[in-house]
Amino acid sequence: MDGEGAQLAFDADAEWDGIGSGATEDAALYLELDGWEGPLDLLLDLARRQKVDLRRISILELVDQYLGYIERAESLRLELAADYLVMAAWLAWLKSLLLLPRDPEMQPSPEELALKLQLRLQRLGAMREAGARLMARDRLGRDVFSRGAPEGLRVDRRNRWHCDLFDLIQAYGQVKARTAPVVHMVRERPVMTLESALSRVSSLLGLALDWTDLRQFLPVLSRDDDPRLVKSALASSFVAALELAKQGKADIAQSETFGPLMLRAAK
Amino acid sequence: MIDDLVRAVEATLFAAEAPMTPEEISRHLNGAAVKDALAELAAHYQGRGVELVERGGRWHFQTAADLAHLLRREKEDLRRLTRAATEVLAIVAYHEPVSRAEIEAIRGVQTAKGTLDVLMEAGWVRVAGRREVPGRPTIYGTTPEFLAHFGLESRRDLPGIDELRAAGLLDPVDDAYASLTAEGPADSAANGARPEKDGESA
Amino acid sequence: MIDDLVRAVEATLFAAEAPMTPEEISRHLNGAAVKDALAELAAHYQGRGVELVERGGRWHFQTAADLAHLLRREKEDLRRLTRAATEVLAIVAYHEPVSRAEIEAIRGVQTAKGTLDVLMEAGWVRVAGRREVPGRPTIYGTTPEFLAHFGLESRRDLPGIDELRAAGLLDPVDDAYASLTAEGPADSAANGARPEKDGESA
Repeated sequence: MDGEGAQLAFDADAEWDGIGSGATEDAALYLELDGWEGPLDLLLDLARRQKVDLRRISILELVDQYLGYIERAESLRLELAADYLVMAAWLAWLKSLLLLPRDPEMQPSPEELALKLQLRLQRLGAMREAGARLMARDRLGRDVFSRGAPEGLRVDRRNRWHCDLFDLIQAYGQVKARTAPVVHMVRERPVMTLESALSRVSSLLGLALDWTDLRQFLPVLSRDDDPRLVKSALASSFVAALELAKQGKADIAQSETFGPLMLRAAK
Repeated sequence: MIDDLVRAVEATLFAAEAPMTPEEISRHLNGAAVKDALAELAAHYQGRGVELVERGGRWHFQTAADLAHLLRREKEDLRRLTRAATEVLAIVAYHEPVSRAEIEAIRGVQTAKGTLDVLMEAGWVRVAGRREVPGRPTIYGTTPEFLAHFGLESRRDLPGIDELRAAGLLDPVDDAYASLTAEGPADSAANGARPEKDGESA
Repeated sequence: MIDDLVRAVEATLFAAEAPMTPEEISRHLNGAAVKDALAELAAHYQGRGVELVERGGRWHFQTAADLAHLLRREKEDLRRLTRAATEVLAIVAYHEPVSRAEIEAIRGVQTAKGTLDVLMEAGWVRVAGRREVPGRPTIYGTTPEFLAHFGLESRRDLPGIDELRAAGLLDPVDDAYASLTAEGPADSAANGARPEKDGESA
């Protein structure tokens, strides 16, 4: 079988040399260099040339054919894609494994590798054939035709709107509520103004004989009074005291940090 | 069994992209005489859903006239009015006749042209003429269908402002307003309004 | 006289611009049950120049295949698929759903991005989702247009698919190898499921 393979390869070789004159099947093989869809594609075509069922091809023969093909392509300095060379290297390795004494430990075995290659070729071959059968069918638009000028089915969509009376009235209510004129009421806030604090503190200062706590100058406020008014009175009175001190009408003293602020009329 | 020439004429006319004269058909079929075949086909299709007809010397298949309604069908989708459209509709109903500028003044929000279109498509709002002021703006009013849809005898049946206030409908609704001005997706607007409604009906 | 429903279905399918499922026809005809009408029409057109066919669950009228020689000459605008595209199409059709890596494993070459694009543009191949394995690769399948174009009622009509399946030629190489080495070739497919057991007994 191996010998046959070699013979075939030699035949191909002979044809190859004479390519200029005759376009034989094998010559065509080499001319189609760009036509292969990768190394598996080339292998499949080579396998088909064995003219046997893909299940019965000789892998060794196939390897020889492939390697021969690659060699010749190289000698002609045809540019080969890398994956063709990778496949060639792998096949050469596989061939050596198949021919050399077996290493029983080797996994996967060379037989398994060969069988799997064969299975791959079968699968690709099956799909190539299936594609061809598909393309040969009566195809719509080539062999059979649908209606040339169909009237077309049109569905005109219309919206039927829905809304109920409550939504309508509520919407109006909200528009009115939203856009009703807004009146800003500025409420009088309970404050003691600086002016009233100033007059109060300065008049009370005249009555005081000695140092007096600032808090004594605040108006008497009941518990019910707004605490904001209390704060405001304290703040205004403090500022009034500072103002009086600045005018030289009062002395201010504080014995410790945060301690009571003492006030007296300037001497 | 049907004659081969009749079959060929049938297929040719079926696949043709335009009506064909008998001469054109004949040329297509290697010069065969097609007159009888045409007559036979016309007779065969008589009364079927599709008919073979001659118009101005040209033949073609067409849908039977009584089935023409199948070619164009109308389909209605029930859709809920958006909040914006509902507001505009309400304003038209309470204030008609009203111009778009007036609607916007009342709503306090710009009103998309599409909103009025939707209301006119719904058949509830119509153009009621133009106001005789500078610019002659289009004015809008409601239609009889509007009254019919909302179960109103006349516009006087719409509750007055006092009634709305009594029903709590004049209380500002922050949520609804927020979702309205945000102009978010339709369902957010619907959601904004929903709890309000539930609260009322509860 | 021909039944009104049959006429309506006939007119609808004649006028349709694309094949229709029975459900679509039914919806177009206000929910009528159209199954019997379809069967009656298919029988009526059997052997005529125009035939009613089902492709992937969709029905349409088309010219009879044996008249191709008469009609073909005017319509040669059909694009020729490259060998690569033909192969990829076959692999998608016979193996679907299938990932690009699986296509490439069968072909032994990388599949140019354009090849699948061409098939998708032709409307014959579509993305059928992702396989729930690491990397979640996109998987491809055929479309109803694919079935219609190649005159297939369903994927079961793909030429030779039963034989290919029986021969294990649609199984991955590793599975096929496992079942081949596990047992004799006669019932290799059946044994593929339990290779361990056979391994032990060997």
